[in-house]
Amino acid sequence: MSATTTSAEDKKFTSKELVTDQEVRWCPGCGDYSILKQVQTVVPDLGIPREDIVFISGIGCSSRFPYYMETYGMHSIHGRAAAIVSGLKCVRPELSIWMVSGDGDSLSIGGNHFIHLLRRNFDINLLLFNNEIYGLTKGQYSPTSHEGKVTKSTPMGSIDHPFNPIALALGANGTFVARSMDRDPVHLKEMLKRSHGHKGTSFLEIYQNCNVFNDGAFEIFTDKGTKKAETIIIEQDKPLIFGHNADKGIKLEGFKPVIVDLNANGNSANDLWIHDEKDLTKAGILSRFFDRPEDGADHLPRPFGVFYSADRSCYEDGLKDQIELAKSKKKADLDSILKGRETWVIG
Amino acid sequence: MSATTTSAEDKKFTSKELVTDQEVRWCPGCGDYSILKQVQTVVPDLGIPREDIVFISGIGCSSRFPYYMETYGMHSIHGRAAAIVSGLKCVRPELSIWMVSGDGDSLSIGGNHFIHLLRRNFDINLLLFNNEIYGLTKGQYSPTSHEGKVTKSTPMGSIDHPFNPIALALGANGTFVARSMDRDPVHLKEMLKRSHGHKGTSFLEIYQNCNVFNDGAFEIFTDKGTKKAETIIIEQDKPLIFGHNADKGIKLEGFKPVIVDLNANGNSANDLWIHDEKDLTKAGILSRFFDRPEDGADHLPRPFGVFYSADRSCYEDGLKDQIELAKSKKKADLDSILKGRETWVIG
Amino acid sequence: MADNQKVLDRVIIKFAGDSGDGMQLTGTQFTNTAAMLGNDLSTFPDFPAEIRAPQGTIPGVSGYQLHFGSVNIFTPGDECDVLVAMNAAALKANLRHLRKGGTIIANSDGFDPKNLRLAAYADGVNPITDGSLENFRLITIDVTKMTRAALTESGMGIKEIDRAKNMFVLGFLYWMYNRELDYTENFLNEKFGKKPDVLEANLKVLKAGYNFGETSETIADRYIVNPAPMAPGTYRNIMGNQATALGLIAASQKCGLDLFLGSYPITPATDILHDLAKYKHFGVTTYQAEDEIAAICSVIGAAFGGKLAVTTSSGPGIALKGEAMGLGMMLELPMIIINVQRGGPSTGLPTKTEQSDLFQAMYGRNGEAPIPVICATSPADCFAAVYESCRIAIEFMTPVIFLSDGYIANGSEPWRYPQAADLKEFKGNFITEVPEGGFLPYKRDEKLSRPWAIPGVKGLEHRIGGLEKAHETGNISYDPENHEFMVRMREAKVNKIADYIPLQTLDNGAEKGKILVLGWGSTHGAIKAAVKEAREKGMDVSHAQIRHLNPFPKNLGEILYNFDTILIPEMNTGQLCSIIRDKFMVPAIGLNKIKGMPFSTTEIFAKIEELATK
Amino acid sequence: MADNQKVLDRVIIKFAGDSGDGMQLTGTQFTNTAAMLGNDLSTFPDFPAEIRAPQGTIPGVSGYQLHFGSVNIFTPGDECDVLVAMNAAALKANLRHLRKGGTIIANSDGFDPKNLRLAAYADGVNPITDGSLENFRLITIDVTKMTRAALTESGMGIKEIDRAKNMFVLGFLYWMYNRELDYTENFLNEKFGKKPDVLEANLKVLKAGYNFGETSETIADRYIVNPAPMAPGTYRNIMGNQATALGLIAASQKCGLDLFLGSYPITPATDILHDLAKYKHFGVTTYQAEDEIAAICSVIGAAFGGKLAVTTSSGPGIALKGEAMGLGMMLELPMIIINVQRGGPSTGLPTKTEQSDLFQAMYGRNGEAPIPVICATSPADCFAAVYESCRIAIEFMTPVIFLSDGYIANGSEPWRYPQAADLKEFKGNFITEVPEGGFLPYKRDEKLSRPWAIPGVKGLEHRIGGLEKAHETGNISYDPENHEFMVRMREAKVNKIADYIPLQTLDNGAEKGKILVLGWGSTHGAIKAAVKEAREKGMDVSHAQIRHLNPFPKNLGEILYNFDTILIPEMNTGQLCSIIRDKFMVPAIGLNKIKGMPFSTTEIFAKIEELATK
Ligand SMILES: Cc1ncc(C[n+]2csc(CCOP(=O)(O)OP(=O)(O)O)c2C)c(N)n1
Ligand SMILES: Cc1ncc(C[n+]2csc(CCOP(=O)(O)OP(=O)(O)O)c2C)c(N)n1
Ligand code: SF4
Ligand code: SF4
Ligand SMILES: [Mg+2]
Ligand SMILES: [Mg+2]
Repeated sequence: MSATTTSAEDKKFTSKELVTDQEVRWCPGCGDYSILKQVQTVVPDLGIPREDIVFISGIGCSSRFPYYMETYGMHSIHGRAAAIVSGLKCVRPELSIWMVSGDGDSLSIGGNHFIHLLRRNFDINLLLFNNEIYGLTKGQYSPTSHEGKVTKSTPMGSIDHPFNPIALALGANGTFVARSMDRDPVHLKEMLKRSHGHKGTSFLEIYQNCNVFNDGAFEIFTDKGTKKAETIIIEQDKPLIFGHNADKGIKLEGFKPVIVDLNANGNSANDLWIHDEKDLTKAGILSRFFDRPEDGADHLPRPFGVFYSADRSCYEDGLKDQIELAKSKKKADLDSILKGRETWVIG
Repeated sequence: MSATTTSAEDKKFTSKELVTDQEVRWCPGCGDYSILKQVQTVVPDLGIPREDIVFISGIGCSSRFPYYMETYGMHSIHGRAAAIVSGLKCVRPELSIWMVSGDGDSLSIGGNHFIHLLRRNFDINLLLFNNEIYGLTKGQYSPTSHEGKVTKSTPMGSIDHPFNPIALALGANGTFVARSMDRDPVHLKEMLKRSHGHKGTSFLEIYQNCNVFNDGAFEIFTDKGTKKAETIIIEQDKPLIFGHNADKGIKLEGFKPVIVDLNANGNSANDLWIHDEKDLTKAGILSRFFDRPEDGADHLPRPFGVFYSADRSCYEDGLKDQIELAKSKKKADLDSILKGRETWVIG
Repeated sequence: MADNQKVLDRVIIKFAGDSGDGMQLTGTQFTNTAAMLGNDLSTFPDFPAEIRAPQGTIPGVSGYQLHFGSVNIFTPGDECDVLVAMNAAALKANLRHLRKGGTIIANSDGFDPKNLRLAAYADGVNPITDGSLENFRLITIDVTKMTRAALTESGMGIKEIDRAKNMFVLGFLYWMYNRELDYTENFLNEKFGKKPDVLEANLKVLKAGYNFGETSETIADRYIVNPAPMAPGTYRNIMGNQATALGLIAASQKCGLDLFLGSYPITPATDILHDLAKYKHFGVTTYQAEDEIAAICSVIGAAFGGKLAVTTSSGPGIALKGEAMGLGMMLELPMIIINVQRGGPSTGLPTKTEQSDLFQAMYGRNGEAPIPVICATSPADCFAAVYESCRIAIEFMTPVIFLSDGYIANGSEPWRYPQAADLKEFKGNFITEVPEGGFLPYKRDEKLSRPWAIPGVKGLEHRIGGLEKAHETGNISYDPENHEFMVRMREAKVNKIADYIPLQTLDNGAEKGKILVLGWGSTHGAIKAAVKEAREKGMDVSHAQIRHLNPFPKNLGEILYNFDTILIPEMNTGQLCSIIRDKFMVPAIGLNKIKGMPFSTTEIFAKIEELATK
Repeated sequence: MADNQKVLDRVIIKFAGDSGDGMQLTGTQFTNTAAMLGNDLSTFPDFPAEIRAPQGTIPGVSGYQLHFGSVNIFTPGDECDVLVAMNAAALKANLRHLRKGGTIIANSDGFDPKNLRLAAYADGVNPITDGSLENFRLITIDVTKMTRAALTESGMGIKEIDRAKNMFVLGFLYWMYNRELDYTENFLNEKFGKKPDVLEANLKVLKAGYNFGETSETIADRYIVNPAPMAPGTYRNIMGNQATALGLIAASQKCGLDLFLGSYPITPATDILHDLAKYKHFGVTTYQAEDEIAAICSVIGAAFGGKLAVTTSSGPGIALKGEAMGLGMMLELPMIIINVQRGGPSTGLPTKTEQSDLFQAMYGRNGEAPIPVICATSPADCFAAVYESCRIAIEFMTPVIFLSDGYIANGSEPWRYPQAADLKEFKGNFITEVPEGGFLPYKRDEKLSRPWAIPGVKGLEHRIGGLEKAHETGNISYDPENHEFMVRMREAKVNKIADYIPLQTLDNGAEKGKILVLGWGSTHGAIKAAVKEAREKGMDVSHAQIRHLNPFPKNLGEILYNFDTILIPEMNTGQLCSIIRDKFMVPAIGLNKIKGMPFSTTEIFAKIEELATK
């Protein structure tokens, strides 16, 4: 979503004014709470009148989200939110539209609308709460669950190779692809702002802990003891550095990312891979840090941040242009079209 | 599809024996004829008994295909062939299953099943006839039609940014991704064989001319005058060379493919990009030869051949393993499960 | 006019040829010329099922049937009087629809050995020379030769020349039916204005055909068909899908809301998308979605955004929309779901017509999900019926299903089109500020309709969804009593519409009597013609045609109880019949045709006669 | 037994507490113990709609109702005799279902200020101390304190100790109803065998509860509920979804075809998927598809491959399957489509029960697409009903819709399970070689069923699809006559099934009389109980419960015509009622409840009484 231009005075509202009268009904400890909080913190600062904001979701625990946001909202049907926001954005391009969805909602049943939304590049923000499980239906594996995952529907372990949501979004020609997590409020807020700032479909994958059916799925990325070694925050024009003491870096050997020890002799941050959000190929490599490692390749940290961001025209702009052009060329005369090309008179 | 191992004698049948008693009903000049011919030529040589071959399609001109193949076949409903072949392969892994589909069938309505088929990696062959149009419904733009395309449903030109089918397939974790065209029978036959040879979902995009509703969409790739300059055949371990006199090569500067003149001083085939089907990153770059060119980048030829090929376990194998393991551990005793854990006797 | 000319009160011509022979154009030209002369008429094209089935074969035959007359015309006609057969396949495919004694105009060039073989005639058999057509009046013309002869000096290539063949036939028919050439001449002028040689060639061949009639007068009679006694006014010709598109635009203008169409192409509904895509200057958005589910969901989004939102499809596509239609109903947002029915089940007979999706429209959703259903009775009627659908959707905040079918979608008839100023305006229940006492998204007005609060209005921020909702507040509610209340409320709201629609009227006949023929949708013309004939023959029969299928007009029961026998002709196995039996406990009987083709007047007449004489 | 104990012939207990309080387990344990003692019984759980609604609130209440007795039990019961309320919310949510004079067992710790506030009691109000419950027998126990006391020396943490609270209540109830502890002791031994301290703690608290009853005998009476006069045999307890899974496996074994389930999770059907996933050693494949459309399409693929193929879902998911069901019907391949119905429309009330998808099952497809429909009448009956569905699918080469609902899916009852050897085998129409005269994929046998020719058989290569097909050859056909013939043929095939299913029988009452209560599906128990009571009170009423909804048993009409009044209780607005009125022209009347909850016996009895005395 790009910024709108209404006067600043109109828009002032507080985070509290984003809280609805509905009791929040997620399990205690669910990662969704944190995401809700960060969204409620960020949204008032975006400079959009509250009445111009719409949250639309599918079905799932995550999709309960709109009920808790004192904006316009719709809790729709499973997997279809992307299609609904597309229609709404066509006719109301001035609205700030946020779609909230789960890994099942957007990548299983809603996969088709997801990829089509990305290619059309409607200017909306898509928050995908990835908990690698179907929460609402009480714990079946999802398209992001890893192979071997034991769930209620896979007592012997899943045999489905999962999607890599970032790679899929890039493959579907997404123009903004980013990842954050429920347990890093600062990063999450930053990513929410970036998503809003991007003009086009902003796809933000948020790792979210389902503490009831898939507890700890992302623990190594959030646990203090492992977080620094297992995650890497990617930032524009900055070298890829991570590790407990920011002592490790990643550089590219050909197309292969390798880890270098910044404390060791002869290694310098200057040789590292410098993150460039505009580079689709590099974004592709970053997206694959964790799956399909070649034999003997380094174990790489999980990247968080904006993988890719590019400018491309939005569907609704093209639409508006065509309608305006058509209007400028031809008057809308109902009588003339009722009449058509040829008529005859009787009597 | 991987090769099966029945004895060679059983399987002998001729291309003619693959012709059904149904009249072929495509428009005269349609590219589908050529594809049918190449498939009928290649299939008898694969060493599979005819009764073990199944062709399954959705709806569209292309999806008429099964009616013309004297094998088992199903002309199903629009977009759903991928889901049908998945079910069939689960229960009949020994069959040679071919799915035939169109750009609308697999990338528009069938997009979700398409990406899920690729990630699950069922061992089937998917032939996607891409004519960049909806043929059967008489000429609306499809998800592969280029922006600006004027069709019956886009009189002012399409404003949909198209999919790049190869990139989408890679993003969906496809294990075999290739491209060929109706008008290059030799290459097409080779690609059909390769698709069959790959164990896993073999995705073969075939450029197909719809001479009625989108004539000439691929003319620069098939026309004698332009073909050599506009296409490049990629082959394993071979340098990327093209041009009328095989006088142009492609090398990578960083991640950027640039064209070099092999006749010019100091340029040698040895410096060129050597194609490696196992390299996902390079496959990604190849897939983007034609869209999103950066400013000032070279105009690149369209690649044909196998972009990517990797080994990954197939869903049906995992399934079989689990069932066999379960069977080896536990007897299937109907009485015992009818009885359950606790019973009591009355009377 | 010469006095050897016969005056006829109606004629049915079937133009048939290969897909490439231009029969649709020929038919349309003759139709428009007839219209200009004041004939009443009705047409129906008959496309091949394949995009382009092989040339010369039966599946490749393309047909166009025209019924015109000096009397009122209700259908494209049953058996035809004249069959134009451009090739052997065209003859073979259509001969059984030609009445005994009818005229065949055969292009002898299309009966060469190759064409005969493609049409699957037995070796050596040629129907136009072997006398097998002796029950008909056979006029054989070597159209190809004539056309070429007319254009020897044009300097055009043979292929191009041959493309003008249909003009020869058209010219000949104009002569036969005493028509002026000027309408078609004007048309050609406009069409080929920029290609003078093509223009001239076409004009020449058209005239050559006419002159051929003149000079070889012996081979055919000439006929006069006088203007019909039509209501005075200005007319145009219109096809059903066209009228549907126009009706939507008119409704959009008259309720002051931009039109949004979310659609996925499917035969025979696609032309509505094609048509609407041309009206961007009316603020019309056409969105070609990735599938039917996305199409209706985009419509839900657009409706939430405050627009007049519509989706178009046919049976298989409508099947996919069921879940989202339920959501639309639960959200109580206005939207129009158009089903141009085709031959089912499954993929069925995509290019043929049927009325077999009525049950689907009434019941094809999970749970208690009542949705109003409205149908159109003729090509031109699509305009009024879809306009009415929009009004109900908007005024009652509800999805509305509009049923058309392949027959009226592609058929055409003269239309005394309305003036924009005469169309009744209607408006949405918009709420633009917080009402006293606070905003309640599901508070109902006297129509039981809820307010339309669209994003952008300060203070009306609210959430809606597919879970059961509490009365008035719209908050999620699992309360058992509330659920029953809301299910009944949604039902009551749909039933309430009956207070805001016209009472059922009779199309023909007395209000009380022996037989009532009750129809819905596109059977109108055939029933009308049959009942008229039966009444002329003294039978006690009346005719009512239902437009509002859900809810029914309030007086429908009363009407039904006034007749001994209710006959319901339907192009299905008896779906309306079931509903009528259930709702009104009358032992209605069905006349059912499931052949992908409309009823003929004869079929319905025969049934009426059978019942009347029992 | 002490003689101050009262003998009761039936008791209804509702266990209610917070989701975390273990009420489902407590209920199940009491149920199984009752079963072992030979009581007849019926149970129904009442889950919160949210995964985990906030602790202590009304949406967070989880309930389990048990009806057991020395007489035959048909339903989980209407008003309960005993309400176990572990906290204030549990009391508030359930009090209205407790009969006047009933017993409340309240955990006083769950009525502290925090819990009272969470349950939204007004400030300062505490129902267990303010005398507002004087119409009931209130037994207040500080369960938490007692449990902690019992485990002071266990060395366990408070959290862990508190988790055993439910065992205290269970022990107390065992004492109250004179039950042995051994069943639960065995259960605990098995469950916690590997955690001896947890085991010991649970056993201790269980006994503490029992002893509490013994020692504080003044606060409660004890009751005796003797064994019920059940048919002799060996029984187990079973829930509907479990029985469905077992029925499918049994069918798979008895027709010799591996079972393939293609499904997408949805409440309340998901447990069938979970269950079947455990039976891989029976050759069962469970395929969790990406959506419902993929699920049924995978089933079409598996059926084409020659397996027993099944898909499971609930209303919204079934809506998505409509198009593919049409294809399945057109292909004439066997498959079972299971709809465990829930509260609709749209997302509706996912965790509640309803019967509102009958219309969808009968009519929810485009075109004329008849599919057999079968329903189950009780949890255990799911076994036989789904087995029958499989038989019909396989023998008639057709999709079959099996309707269950949330009520029987999650409810349980004793089941005199069959022996594998007693289940009737059936087999597919497989064709394994080219017949003389050539293979015709759509040639029909005496059942009008076509041969099942699966890939791998030499010489039977053939193509099938969704376009209309020619009789016998199955080739694409656009022929009008053939289309009507095939539509009628597919209808005739479904109707033919009536020759191969049992005639409709009466569950109770005379074959002729004043009132017939006609039910379908899960209303069976409540109708049975109500009719029994009415007959005992001398009313002229009979009961029939339909299993075969399409086609109906051949004698259904005859039965209906023998009664003056047909009453059809349904958990919808009257869907079967419509169908019966249409088909048989009888003015059946509906008794409709759309509250997400099953009928109570009282509700049905009251209606019978009203009709009987009219
Ligand atoms: C059409 C349909 N199919 C299935 C369901 C059941 N269902 C509800 S949510 C859900 C998946 C939830 O997973 P996810 O999208 O990852 O959300 P989460 O609950 O994990 O946040 C499913 C299968 C449904 N409501 N509707
Ligand atoms: C459910 C459904 N929606 C729409 C259609 C109409 N339809 C048939 S084929 C087709 C698209 C054909 O395009 P493509 O898949 O590219 O195949 P092609 O004809 O170009 O080979 C459409 C929209 C249908 N048959 N079923
Ligand atoms: S089930 Fe998981 S995702 Fe859903 S609310 Fe509970 S913790 Fe959160
Ligand atoms: S419409 Fe196009 S794709 Fe279809 S048969 Fe004709 S040429 Fe081929
Ligand atoms: Mg999830
Ligand atoms: Mg195409």
